[in-house]
Amino acid sequence: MTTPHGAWLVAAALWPVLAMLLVVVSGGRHAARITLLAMPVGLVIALIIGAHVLPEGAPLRYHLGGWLPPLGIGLAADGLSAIMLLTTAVVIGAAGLFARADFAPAAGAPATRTSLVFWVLLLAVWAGMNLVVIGRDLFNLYVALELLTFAAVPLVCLDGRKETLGAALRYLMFALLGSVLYLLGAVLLYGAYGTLDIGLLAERVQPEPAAWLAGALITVGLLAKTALFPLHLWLPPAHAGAPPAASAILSALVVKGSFVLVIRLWFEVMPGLWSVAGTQLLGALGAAAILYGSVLALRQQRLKLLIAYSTVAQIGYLFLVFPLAFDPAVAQLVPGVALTGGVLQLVSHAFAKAGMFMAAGLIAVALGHDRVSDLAGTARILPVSLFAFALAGVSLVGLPPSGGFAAKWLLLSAALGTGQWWWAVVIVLGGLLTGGYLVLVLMRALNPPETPLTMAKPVARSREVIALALSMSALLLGLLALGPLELPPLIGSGAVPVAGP
Amino acid sequence: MTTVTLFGLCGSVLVGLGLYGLLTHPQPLRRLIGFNLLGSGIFLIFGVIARRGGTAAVGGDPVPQALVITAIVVAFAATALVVALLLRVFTPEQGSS
Amino acid sequence: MSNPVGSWLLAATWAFPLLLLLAGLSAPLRRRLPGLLWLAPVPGLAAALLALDAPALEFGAGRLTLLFELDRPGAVLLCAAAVLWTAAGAYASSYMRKTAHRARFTGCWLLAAAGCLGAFVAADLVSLYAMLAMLTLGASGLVIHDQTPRAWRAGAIYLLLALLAESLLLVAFILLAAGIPGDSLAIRDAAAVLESSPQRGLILALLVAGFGAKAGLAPLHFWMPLAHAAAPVPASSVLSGAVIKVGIIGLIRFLPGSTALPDWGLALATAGFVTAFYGVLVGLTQRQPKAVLAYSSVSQMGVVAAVLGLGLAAGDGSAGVAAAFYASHHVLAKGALFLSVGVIAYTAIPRRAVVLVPAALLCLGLGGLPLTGGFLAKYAVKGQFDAGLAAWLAAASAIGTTLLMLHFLGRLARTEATSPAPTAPAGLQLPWLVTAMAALLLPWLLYPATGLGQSGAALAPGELWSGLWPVAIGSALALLLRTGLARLPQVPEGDIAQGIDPASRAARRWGRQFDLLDDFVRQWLVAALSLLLLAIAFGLTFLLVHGPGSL
Amino acid sequence: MNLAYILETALAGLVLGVAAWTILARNAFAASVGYVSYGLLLALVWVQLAAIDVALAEAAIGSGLTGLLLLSAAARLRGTESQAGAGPGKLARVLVALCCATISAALAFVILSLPEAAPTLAPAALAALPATGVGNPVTGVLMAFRALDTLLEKAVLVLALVGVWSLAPDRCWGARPDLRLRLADDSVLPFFARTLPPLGVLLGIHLMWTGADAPGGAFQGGTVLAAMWLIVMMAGLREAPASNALWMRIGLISGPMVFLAVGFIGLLTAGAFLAYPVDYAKPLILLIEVPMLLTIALALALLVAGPPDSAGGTR
Amino acid sequence: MSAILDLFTIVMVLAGAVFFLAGVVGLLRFPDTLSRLHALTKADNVGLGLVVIALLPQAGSIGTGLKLLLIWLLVLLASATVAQLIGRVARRAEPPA
Repeated sequence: MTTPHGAWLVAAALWPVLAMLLVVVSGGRHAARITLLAMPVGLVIALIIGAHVLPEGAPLRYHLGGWLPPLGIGLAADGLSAIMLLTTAVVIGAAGLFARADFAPAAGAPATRTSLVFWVLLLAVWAGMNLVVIGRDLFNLYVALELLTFAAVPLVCLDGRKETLGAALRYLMFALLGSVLYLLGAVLLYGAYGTLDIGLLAERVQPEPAAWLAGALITVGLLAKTALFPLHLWLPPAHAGAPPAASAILSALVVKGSFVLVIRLWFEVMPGLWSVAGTQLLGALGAAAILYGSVLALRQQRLKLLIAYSTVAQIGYLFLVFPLAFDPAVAQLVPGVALTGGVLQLVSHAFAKAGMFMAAGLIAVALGHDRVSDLAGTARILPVSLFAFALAGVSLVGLPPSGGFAAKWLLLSAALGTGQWWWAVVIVLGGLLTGGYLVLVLMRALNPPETPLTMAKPVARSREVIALALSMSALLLGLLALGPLELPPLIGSGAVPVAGP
Repeated sequence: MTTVTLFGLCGSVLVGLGLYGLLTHPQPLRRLIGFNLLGSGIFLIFGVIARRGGTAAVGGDPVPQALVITAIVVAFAATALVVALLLRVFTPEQGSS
Repeated sequence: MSNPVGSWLLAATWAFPLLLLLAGLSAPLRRRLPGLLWLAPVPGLAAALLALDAPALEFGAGRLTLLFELDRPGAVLLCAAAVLWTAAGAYASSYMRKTAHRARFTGCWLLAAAGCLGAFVAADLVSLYAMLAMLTLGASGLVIHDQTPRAWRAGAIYLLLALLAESLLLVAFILLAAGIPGDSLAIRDAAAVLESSPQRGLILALLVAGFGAKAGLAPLHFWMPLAHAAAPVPASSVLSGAVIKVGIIGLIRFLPGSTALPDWGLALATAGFVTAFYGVLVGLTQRQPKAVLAYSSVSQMGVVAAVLGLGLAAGDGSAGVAAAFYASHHVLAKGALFLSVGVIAYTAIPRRAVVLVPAALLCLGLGGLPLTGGFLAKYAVKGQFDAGLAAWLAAASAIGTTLLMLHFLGRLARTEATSPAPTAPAGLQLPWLVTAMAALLLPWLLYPATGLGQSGAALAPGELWSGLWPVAIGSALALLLRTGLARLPQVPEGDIAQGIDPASRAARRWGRQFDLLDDFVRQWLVAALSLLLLAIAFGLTFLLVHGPGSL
Repeated sequence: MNLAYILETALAGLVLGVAAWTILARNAFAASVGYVSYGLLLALVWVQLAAIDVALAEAAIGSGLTGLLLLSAAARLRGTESQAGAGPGKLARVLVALCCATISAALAFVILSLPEAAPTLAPAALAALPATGVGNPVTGVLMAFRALDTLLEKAVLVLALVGVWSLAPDRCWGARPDLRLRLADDSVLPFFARTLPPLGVLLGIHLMWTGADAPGGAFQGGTVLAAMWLIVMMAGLREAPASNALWMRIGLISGPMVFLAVGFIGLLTAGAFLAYPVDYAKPLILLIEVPMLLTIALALALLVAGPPDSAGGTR
Repeated sequence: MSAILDLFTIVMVLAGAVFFLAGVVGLLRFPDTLSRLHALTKADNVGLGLVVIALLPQAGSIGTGLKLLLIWLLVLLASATVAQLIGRVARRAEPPA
C-alpha cells in the first residue's frame, strides 16, 4: 500500500511537468526565470525523498488514484531511485545555471527560439529522468522514456547546423527503434502475466519463452538508448554537436535513464532468469565498449568528440556490474558490492562528465575552436576551466579520492573476489587508456601558445566555477561513498500487494 | 485457426516487415514508414492479447486497448518529430538558416 | 608520547605543496611561485625531524580511513628527500629563470613534490596510491617539459610504465585489502595479511613488479635513462635522487619483515645484483653525463633491492632500515651529482676545479670511500652482505660503481661550457654545494637515528680497509681503461626501450584501422542489424541454459 | 470454416499484402499512399478484435493524420530521393531478412504458446468501473485507473510540438507554419472547407461526449477537430497561428493543467492524487476531457502543420 | 415482408458491388489520370449510394438511416472536391492532347 510521505514521489514526478507547462505558456521572455525558480524546489523534493529513503533504505511507494496494481499505476523510490533523483536534480540545476548565459534573453531583448525551447527541453529531461527512476509500471516507463527521448533529441540540434540536425535524426530514429522493441517486450509480458507492474511481474515471471523473448527485446531496446557498443552510432556526433549545457545533460543523465531500467529489469523483474551466458555477454559488450571507446577517444582530433567517446567507454564500466553480480551458486543476480560499484560509477561519471563537457564548452568558446592539437595556451587564459577538466579527468581515470576510484575499487574487488580476473584486466587497461587520452589533452593545454592568445569570446568566471563545482563533487563523492555514507540496499521496493480478484 | 491466432500471426509478420523496412531503406522517410508498420504490428499483437482477455461482459480486456490508444498518439508525435527533422535536413530552403 | 605538531606536519608534508599549487590558480600568485619552489618541502623536512614519534594521523571514517605516520625507514628517506627537494627547488628557480613555460614546470614540480614526499608518510593503501598517482602525473610533466621529440618519447614511456606499475599495485592492494579483517586499509595490516595470504605468491609478484618498476629494477629499468637524461637538470636531479626511492620505501613497507621467504628473497636479491652489474656495464658505454648517472642509479637501486632480497631471505627485520639508510645517501649524492652537471655547463674550463673536486668526492663516496657518507651507507648494509658470495658481489659492485662514477667524472670534465660567464650564478652554485655537503655529512648525523648502532663502530681500521680497497681497485681500473672506454660502442640510451618504437608505430597503424572500423560500425544498417543479432543472442542464451526441450 | 472466418483471413492477407507493398513500393509517395490504405484496413482488423475505440483511433490518427504527414513529406522530399545512396547489397538484405524472420517466428511462437487461460484485467476493470461513473471501460482505464499515462501523454504531445517548433530556422521564429495549398480561384476546396467543419466539429464533440459510455473519447474527438481545422487552414480560410500566439499556448496547456488541478483536488478530498471523490467522478472526468479535447485538437493539428515557416509571414 | 426487404437489400448491394467493380476495372485499365478519375468517382458514388439504399431497410431506426444517408452525402462532397483537386494536378502534369 502507499507508504507515508509517498506523495512526494508524485511531486518529484510532476513538478517538472508543471514547470514545463508554465514555461510553454509564459514564452521565451520568462522561461529561464521560471526554470531557475523551479529548480531549487525540485532539489528540495529530491532531498526530502532521499532523507526518507537513504538512511534505512525503506522504499517509498505511491499508488495513483488509490488504484493498486495491476489495474493502477505505482510509483516507488528505493535507494537507487533516491540517488538518481538527487543526481538529476543537481546536474540539471547546474546545467540550468550554466546555460543562463547562452539561452536567457538579454533584458528587453525579444524572446528568441532557443530562449523558450531550451528551457522546455531541460525541464522535460528532468521530468523524464524522475519518472524513469521512480516508475513501477512498464508502460508508464515507456511513456517516460519517450518523454526523455523527445526532450533529448531537439537538444542535440538546438543550433540548427546541418551536421547536428543529421546527428539528431540518427539519434531519434535509433532511439525510436529501441523504444518500440522495449514496448514489444512489455506487451509480451502483459500477455503472459497480465500485469505491467514491476513488483507483480517479479512474483509471476517463469522461465519460459514469453519471458525470455520479452527480456531479450526489452534489454536490447534499452541498450540502444544507452548507446552501449556496438549500438553507439548516434552518441558521438549527438553529444559532441550539442551546446555544452545540453551535452552535459545528455552524457551525464539521459543515457543513464535507460541504464537504470536495465538494472530494474535484470535485478528486479527477472533476477533468476538470466544465465552465466547472458551476464557474460552483457559484460563482454561492456568490456568491448571500454577498450573500443577509449582507443577511439585517443584518436579524436576534436575535444568534444574525445569526451563523447570517453562517454562510450565509461558506459562500458556500468555493464560490468551484471557478470560481477551474478552468483552462479543460486543462479541469480544479487545486488551487492558490484551493484554498489556500478551505481557509484554511474553517479560519479554523471558529475565528472557534466563538469568536463561544461569546461570543454568554455574552452571552445574562449579559443574559438576545440581542436585538441591547438589547445596550447588554455592554461593561461582559462586556468579554472582547465582545472575543472583535470579534476573530472581524475575521477574518470579512477584516481583517489574520486568517486571513480571508489567505483573502480569496488568493481575490481568484486571481479577479484569472484575470481573473474578477466574483467579486472579490462578495468585496469581501461584506466590506462583513459589516463592516456586525458594526459594528452592536459599536456597540450598546458603548453604556452606560440602566438600570444586572446579570447575569441570572454567567459564568465561564474560558469567556470559551476563546471569546477561539478568536477569537485565527483571528486569528493569517493570520500562520501567509501567513508561515512553507508549506501542503503539499492534495489527492491518489496512486493506490491495485489488488487482485484 | 481462430481470430486471435490469425491476427496474432499477422501482427508478428507485420513486426518483421516493419523491421525489414526500417533497416534496409536508405531513405529516412521510408525508414519512418517502416517504423510505423513495426509499431502498428506491435499494437496489433497487444490488441490480440486484449481480445484473448475478453470476457462475457466485454469483448476485450480494456487495459491493453487503452494503452494502445495512448501508444498510437505517442507514435504519432514521434512521427511528426521525425518528419519535421527530415524536412529540415533535406529541404534546402529550410535547411539553410 | 603525544605530539600533535608532528601529526599535523605529516599532513603538511604533502598538503603544503598542493596548497602552493592551488595558489597558482590566481594569476598574481602564479607569477611569484617559481621563486618559492624551495619552500614546498620545508614542512616535510620538519616532519622528518619532529614527527618520527608522532601518533598516526587519521582522516575519514568507516570504510575509508586515510592514515599518515612516519616509521624509521620513512623518516630517514623523507629527511634526505626533503633536503634534496629544497636545494633542487632553489636551484630550479634560478636554472629555469629565463626558460619558457615556467608556470607548467612549477605546477608539475609542486605536484611531483607533494606525491614524492607524501609517499613517505602515507600509511594506508589508498593514500599511498593517491601519492603515487600525483607523483606520476607531476614527474611525467617534468620529463616532457622540454617538448623535444626525445622528451615526448621519454615522457610517454615513463608515463606508460608508471601507470602500468600503479595498475599492478592497485590490483595487489585490492587483493590485500580483501584479506584484511574489518575496514582497515592500513599498510601494516596489509603487510601482516601478506605473510599468511593464500595468494601470497601473486601479490608478492605484483608488488615487486610494481615497486620494482618505479625503482628501476631490471628489466623494467629502461625508462630511467631516457627520462632522467631528457628532463631539465633540476628535475632529473630530484627524479633520480628522490622520486625513485618511492619504489624502495614501498618494497620496505610491504615485504614481510619477520618471516623468512628464502626463495622470494633470493629471487629479489638476484634481480638486484643483475641490475647492479647491468647498470654499470651499460653505463660505461654512455657518453652523456646524465645518462651515465641514470645508469648508475639503476645499478645502485639494484644494490638496495639485493639488500632487501637478502633480508627477506633471512627474515631479517633490520634490512629495511639498512636499505633505507643506504638509499637516503644515494638520494643526496646522486641528486648533487645531477646538479653538478648543470653547474659545470656554466663554468669556464679553468675554474672547474671548484665543481670537480666535490664531485669527485661524491663519486668515490658512492663507491664507498671511507669517511664519506657513502662509506657509512655501505657499512650500514654490511649486515646483509656478510655471507660469502653476497659479500664478494657487494665488493664487486662497489668496484663497478667506482669505475662507473669515475667514467662519469671524465665525461663531466669534458662538458663544453655554454655561457661566456666564468662561473655559474650563485643560484646554481649554492644549492649544489649544499647538497654535496649534505651527501657527505648528513648520513653521519642520521645514522644514530636508524637504531643500527653507533657510527663510531664504522671507524674501526678493518672497516675502513674493507671500504677502501674496492675504491682503490675501481680507480685503478678507471685509469687503465681510460682510453678503452672511449672506444666502446655506445649502447643507445634506455637500451631495451629501443624495442618500443616499432611497437608504437604498429599501434598507430592499428589506430587507423580503428577509425575505419568505427566508420563501419556506426553505419545505420550495421548498428541496427547488430541490435537484432543481440536480441537473438540474448534469446539464445536462455535456450543454451534451459535447452531446446524447454520450449 | 464459416463466412466470417474467410473474410477475416482475406482481411489479414490484404493487410499483409498492402504492408509488404508499402515496404517494396518504388518511391516514398507510393509507399505513403500504401500506408494510408494499410491504416484503414488495420482499423477493420481492430473492429474484428472488438476494439472499436482503437479502431476509431487507428483510422483517425494512425491512418489519417500520420498519412497526411507522410504524404506531404513525401511530396516535399520528391527531389531528394536520389540523394539517399543505394540500399544495402544483396547479402546484407538476406541477412536482415533472416533476422527479421527469426524475430517474427519467435514472436509467433510465443503468441501461440501464451497461456490458455489468458490473464486479463477485464473483470477487475469492470468491477472498479462503477466507482468512476463512466460506462466505457476503456475511458475508465484512460481517465481513472491509468490517468497518469494519459496526463503524461499530454505532456508528451506538448513537448513534441515544442520539439517541432525548435526545428524552425531562427529567422522564422514567431512566424506561422504555412500549409496553404496553392489553389486556383475557382477551386471547390474552400467551399468544402466551409461546409464540412460544422458537421465535423459536431461529430468531434459528440465523440468526446459519448466516449464516457460508448466507444469514442477525447482522442478520437480531438483528432476529428484537428482534421477540420487542418482543412480550413489548407483551404486558406484561416491562417495557422504563430508559434507565440498566447491563446494557442493557453489552449495547449489547458488540458494537462486542468488534469493536474483535478488530480490535486483528489489528493486533498479523496486521499490520493488523481483519485476522484465518489459521485463527483463523472463530472470531474468530463471537466478534464473538455480542455483535453482542445489540447489534443491543437497539438495534433499543429504537429501536422509543422514548424514556423518564413513563407507563413510574421504576424 | 422481411424476406422481401432482405431480397431488396441483397439485390441492391450486388448492384452496388457491380458499380464498384466497374470503377476498379476502369481505374486499372483506363489510359490517363483524368479518365481513371472519371471512372472511379462515378462508380463509387453510385455504388456507395446503392449500398446505402440497400442498408436503409436494415437500419432499424430512423436515426441510423439518416446517419447512413449523411455518410453518403459526405462521401459525395469529399470525392467531388478531391476529384477536382486531383484533376487540376493531373491537367498540369499531363496536358490534354
